[in-house]
Amino acid sequence: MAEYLIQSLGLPEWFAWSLMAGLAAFLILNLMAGGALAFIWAERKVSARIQDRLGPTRTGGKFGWLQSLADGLKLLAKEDLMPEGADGMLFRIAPYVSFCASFAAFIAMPFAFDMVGLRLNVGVFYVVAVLGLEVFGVILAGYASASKWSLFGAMREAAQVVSYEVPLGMCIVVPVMLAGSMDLVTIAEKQAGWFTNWYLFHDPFTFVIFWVYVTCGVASVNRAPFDLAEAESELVAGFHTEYSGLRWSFFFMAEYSSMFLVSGLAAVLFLGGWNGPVPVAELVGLSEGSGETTGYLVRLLGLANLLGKATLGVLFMMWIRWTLPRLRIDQVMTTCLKYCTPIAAAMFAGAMLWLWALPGGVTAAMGVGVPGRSRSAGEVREGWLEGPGGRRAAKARPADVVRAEVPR
Amino acid sequence: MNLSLPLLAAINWHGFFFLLFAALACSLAVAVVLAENVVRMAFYLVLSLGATAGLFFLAGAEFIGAMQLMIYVGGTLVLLVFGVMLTAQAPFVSIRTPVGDRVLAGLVGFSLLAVLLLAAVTSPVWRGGGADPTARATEPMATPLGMALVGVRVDAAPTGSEDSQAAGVRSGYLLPFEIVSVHLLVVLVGAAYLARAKRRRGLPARPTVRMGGAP
Amino acid sequence: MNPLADPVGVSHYLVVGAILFTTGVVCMAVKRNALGVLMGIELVLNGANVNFVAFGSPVLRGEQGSILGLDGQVIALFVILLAAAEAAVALAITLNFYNNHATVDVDRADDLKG
Amino acid sequence: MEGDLGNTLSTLLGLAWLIPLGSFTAILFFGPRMGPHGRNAAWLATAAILASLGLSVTAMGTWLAAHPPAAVHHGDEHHGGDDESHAGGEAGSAFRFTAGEGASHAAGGHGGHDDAEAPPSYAGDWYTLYSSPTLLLSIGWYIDSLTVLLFVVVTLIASCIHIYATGYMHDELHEVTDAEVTLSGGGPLHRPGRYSRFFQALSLFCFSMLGIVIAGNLAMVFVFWELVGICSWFLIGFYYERSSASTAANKAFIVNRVGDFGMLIGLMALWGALGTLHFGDTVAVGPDGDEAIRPGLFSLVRPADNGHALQVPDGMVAAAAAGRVGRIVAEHGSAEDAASEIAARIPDWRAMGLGSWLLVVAGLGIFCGCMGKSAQVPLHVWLPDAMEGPTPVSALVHSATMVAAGVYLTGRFYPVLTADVLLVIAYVGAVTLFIAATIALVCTDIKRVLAYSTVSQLGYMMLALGVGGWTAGLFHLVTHAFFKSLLFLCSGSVIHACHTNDMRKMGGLARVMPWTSGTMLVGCLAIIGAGIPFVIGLSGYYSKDAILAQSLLYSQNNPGHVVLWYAAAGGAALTAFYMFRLWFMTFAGSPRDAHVAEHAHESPAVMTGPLVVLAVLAVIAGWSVGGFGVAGLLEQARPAGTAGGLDGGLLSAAIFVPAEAESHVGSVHETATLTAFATAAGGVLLAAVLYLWRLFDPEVIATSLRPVYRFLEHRWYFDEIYEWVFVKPALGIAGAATANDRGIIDSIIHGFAAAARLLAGIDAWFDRVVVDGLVNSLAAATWSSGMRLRQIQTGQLRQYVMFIVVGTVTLFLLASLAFRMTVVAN
Repeated sequence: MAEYLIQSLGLPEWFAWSLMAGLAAFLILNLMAGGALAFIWAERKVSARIQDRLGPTRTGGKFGWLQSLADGLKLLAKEDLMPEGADGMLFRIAPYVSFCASFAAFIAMPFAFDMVGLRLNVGVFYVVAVLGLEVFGVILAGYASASKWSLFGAMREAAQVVSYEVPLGMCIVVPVMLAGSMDLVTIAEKQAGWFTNWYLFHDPFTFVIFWVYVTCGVASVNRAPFDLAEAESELVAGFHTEYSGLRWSFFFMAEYSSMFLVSGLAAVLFLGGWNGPVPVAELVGLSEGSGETTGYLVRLLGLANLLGKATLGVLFMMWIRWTLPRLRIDQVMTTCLKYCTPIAAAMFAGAMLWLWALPGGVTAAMGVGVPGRSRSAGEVREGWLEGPGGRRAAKARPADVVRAEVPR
Repeated sequence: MNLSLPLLAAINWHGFFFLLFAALACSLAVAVVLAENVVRMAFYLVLSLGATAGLFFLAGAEFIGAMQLMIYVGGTLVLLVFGVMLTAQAPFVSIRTPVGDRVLAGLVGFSLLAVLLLAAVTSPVWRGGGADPTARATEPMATPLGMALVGVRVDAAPTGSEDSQAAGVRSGYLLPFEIVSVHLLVVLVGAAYLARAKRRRGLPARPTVRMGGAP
Repeated sequence: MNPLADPVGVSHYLVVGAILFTTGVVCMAVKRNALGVLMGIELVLNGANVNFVAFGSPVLRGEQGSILGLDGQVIALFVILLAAAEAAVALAITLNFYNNHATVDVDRADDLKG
Repeated sequence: MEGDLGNTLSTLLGLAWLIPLGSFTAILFFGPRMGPHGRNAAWLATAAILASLGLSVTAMGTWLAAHPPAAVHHGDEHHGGDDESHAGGEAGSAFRFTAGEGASHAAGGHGGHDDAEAPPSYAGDWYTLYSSPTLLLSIGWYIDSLTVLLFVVVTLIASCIHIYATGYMHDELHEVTDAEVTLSGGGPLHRPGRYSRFFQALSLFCFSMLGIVIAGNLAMVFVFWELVGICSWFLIGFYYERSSASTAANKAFIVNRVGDFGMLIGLMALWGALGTLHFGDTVAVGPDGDEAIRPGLFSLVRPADNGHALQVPDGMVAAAAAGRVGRIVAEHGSAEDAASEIAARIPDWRAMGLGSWLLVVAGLGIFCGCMGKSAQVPLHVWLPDAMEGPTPVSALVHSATMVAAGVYLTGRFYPVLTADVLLVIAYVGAVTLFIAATIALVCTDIKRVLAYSTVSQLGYMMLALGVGGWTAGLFHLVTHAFFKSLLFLCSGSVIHACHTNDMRKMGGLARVMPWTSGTMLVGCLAIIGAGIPFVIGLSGYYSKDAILAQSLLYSQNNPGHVVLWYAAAGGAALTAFYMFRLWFMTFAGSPRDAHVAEHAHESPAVMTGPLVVLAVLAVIAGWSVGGFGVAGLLEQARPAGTAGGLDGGLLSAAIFVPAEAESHVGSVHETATLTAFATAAGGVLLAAVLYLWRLFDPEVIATSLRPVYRFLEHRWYFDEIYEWVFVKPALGIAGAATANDRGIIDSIIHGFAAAARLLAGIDAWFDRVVVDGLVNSLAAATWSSGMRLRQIQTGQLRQYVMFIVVGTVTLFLLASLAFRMTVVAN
């Protein structure tokens, strides 16, 4: 899109890049904030329905759809309290750490073909690593607020997240292995076509490991039933007992956005990313590579697909939260170390063997010719690189020329 | 329209971000040294390491950067947790160091720094060199790294070219990889053994080791 | 010269690595808290890593390409792994030290005093 | 039929030889546990010796079947044995029939007119211990009719004495109270019985004695010689609590050592000069299967090609001519090509008489051993004391067998003895028989009388051998074995009855113990050689007449040595006198001691049975029916070349040893017979006058001849002389040596020790002060430096970090500096 600007509007290159960066950051930020608002409202309604209540009804007319906004205003207006004896600097900085972590994770998150803040060829790994950083803020908060409850919550969170990273990593390695790349875009492209190409249905092991991933994801963002960090029945409110106002809302935004992130990651890794269950665009003969506007239309369609899948994932988490009781800390650990990790390991080995035995996956094994299978990632990459823009030109530019324009 | 800002035009974004991350890393490292509170030390350390990870990304080693984030942050997280646990008592949160030691350490450190900087700057081979920021994204580094770890060197010159011998020389890292993995396992077991909760069967609180003083 | 416009080379990274290394050493030398010492060690290893990555980077080209090539990154990788291992063992040792001496002050750990 | 007669005989006799060893071993380990108090040990030993007897008799039958003997004095029937025995001779047990290789008549004068044929003999080895050109040690056999005969005799007498001893020793079955031993507390000694030990020793003795008899070489003989010596030591010292018994045992042993020393000299002479100790020739089967005949002593000294005439063997000549041999070898350069010339020169050297003295030394040495064993003067002193042992021991060991072993060996060794040695032997025998007889006249101890009579009879045998009566000597050996053991057993029976040895307490026992008295009378008659002249007589009649005849012949041929004949004749008279003195004092007349008389009783049948058997043997042992007799058997065994006389010794040519055959004929024999009868009758008559009819009182004669009587009573003062000549000087020398040790040598050694201690002290001081000082100072320096270095090791982690950094910086600076300098230099 930067190329588009450069080419059509003739903006200077540096300005175009800066503009694109700012635009991406703006979009992601708004996505997080808006997503948080929407999900808070949704959670209220879902929990109310599950508990046979109505939930917010009045605010903002029907369905109380402005309820979260009103809450936000209230939080903005609230006074920020800080207990005495707290470590002021850490206390203040902790929420932003969490928020920045989940924000940074969104950088490498693709929303549609080529619609990614920064395309890293280690995208999956990056996202997981940065998600781990979010816990850091929580711990800082728990320690800094000089309260037993907060410290307990922080400790639980630390133990839980650090131990759940192991099976989570294993689950993620499986799609990476199947796709042969850690690039999220490539992984999603590999699943293009009908929904049978999704890695979820690649083989029984991936199907099982998807649910392991769901469990670990829920745990790593410490949602119920793994929300030991804020266990209002035992610890008053866990790590954010002492927080109020805007800082508290930052924690909330970080939590919901990381939920969204994990769900999106699940969508990209297992559910075909922005490829819908039915390849509509291909059926009508369109692709990202074809043309300017049509290409962007196809991408918007993909964006809709991905957001839908991610939202479904978040709703699924809410459903679980309001359905299952909270586990004890030892049960949490047992679940991780005695069940998730071995199962993930076994599934990983199984998937590996399956890939070695029949690389084509179930459909190839059944010999079912599926339209779209023919379209390989190589072509995708080619088409993408053939696309308008100076990238290939820049890449083709010899190094000495680069040095030539460098002032000595 | 043509808005041209010479200063901005001269900006090399790569250099800019490098300076940003470098400044962050160095300053936070110094902060680690200066901080008294152990938790703050850990906090600065994590941020410094994160900035270093950013430097890695800039240097085109995304995998290393991500690894840095994951492992260092995880490991330092555990460090932090233990630090908090152990030094929950007031006296240990901040242990004062005598000023003389600080001054001495500073002098020694500066001498070391001087030596290192001398070595770093004086080599002409290392200075300069055009960094091509746009060439980065199109050169996947993770794949050759993974292939090298399983023993294949795709980055080596293709056979038949003039430096195929060099290709032969550059072998993979399968054995070191295995060694490191086994080493990690051993270390985990050993750490679990060392740190396990011992029931004290009457052994002295301070086992005293005598050296040479025995008549 | 314009520091912003100066093309970033290996030596820049070396300078950063040197600073990190030195700070780590000083941290080890100054901190009396065992955990502080461990953090100093992490810093030192990190500074070394910066150097490796710089030498192995394909982006920071000198006259004849990157000096170490892939080796630099692999070594950095191993250093990180070993740092994690070292952290685990060092923490276990610290824990034992705390159990035996009821403190984490390394100045009190002079049992090997000659 | 029995082509391997040698094998048969060696097997039979070897078994007969080994069976007693088995019983000895069994009793040694399980004796005390054999039945109550080890009673069954006696039956085991008796059964063993009876088995040996059976085997010996079988061997005897085999021999007689193979070699029917000829009449006594024409020994030309040997050819019966020739052909059969030629067949024998397979590898392993190599025996050789050395008879009748061309009876080449003796060259060189002596060797006489008679046939010079070797007797049938079989030699072989069971097991070779060591074999080399210079020495062959083996366990082997040398069997001829003498061996067979002695086997029968020994086993027969031994059987009788075993059976007798089962009754005689029954006191040992239970707690024994030895009245002759008074403890320090005063009371008599009480000790457990040693029944089984007695028979154990008897079995060992039988084994050893038979070993001497069957031995195939002198080394083996020597081994068993010593074995019988130790057996006699055991048996004499059977009542070792009695100091007399223990001293007697030691005395016998030591005196025998004196003889054995000479014997060792003889053995060395033979071995060193001839390289073999075998009697007969043996076939050494080489590794390549060829049979090399290894000549034994006999064929070396009396080679067949020399008509078995005595000559100094080449080995001895060469040994004596060592100087000349060395010169010849020096001329030829090597021993091989010198051998022929040496062989050529040997006859000349022999003619020069080289080496003859070596042969004489060998013979004298061997005879020295025989003197010791056979109690010849001056080594006779042990035998009378040996009577301290139990009477069966005296009967078996010290009268019949062991003491006869000396005579046996002399006879076996006869071919090697030169005329000079024979002369010495004759004189020794004569002196012995006379001295012993005179001592026996005055003894009052019944067993001592018998002991001295034994000595004197042994003197007879030696005399016979010495004067050339080979058959006569060994004949007398056999007969004497029978009747002397008979006499001893009878005396044992008497002692058993009276519990005393003193004849002066006895008397008139004939009534209470008729069997004993009768058999003893037979024994006395036998020993004095009673018989109807020229018609028939008891066993002693034949053997003693032969001896007298031979000595008469010898004195006729050598007028200078007529004393030998007088000694023999006088000895006969003395023998008759003291034997019947003994019999009369013991059995005739009235009891002198009522106490003894009333306790006296006849011995049980188990003791009288053997008496009867031996009495019968003592009567008939000398008879010879159609040549089947002891004399005939002995004649078969006569060594080759000794049938004819021996003219001239190697050292003194004046001696002529007449052929024995001549003594059997004509005037000589009649003269001898009549003389013997007259002397014996005179002796008996005198004894009867003094002790039966008591016409004179012996005490009066004794007092009238006080000095003589005293002289005889003290046994010619032999013990005193030895005491003064040997024992006291020996003790004096020992004392002097002790004083020397204590005074001089010890002081010198102590001086050395003191000096050594002084030096050691100095050394220790040096060590302590100088060396240790150095080492300690070094250690102290190390210690102090270490203590100073300790200060650096503060244990402070942070200081260590400082050190490391400073070290690194310094190293870097130095390295860069060096680099700069090198760069500048280049």
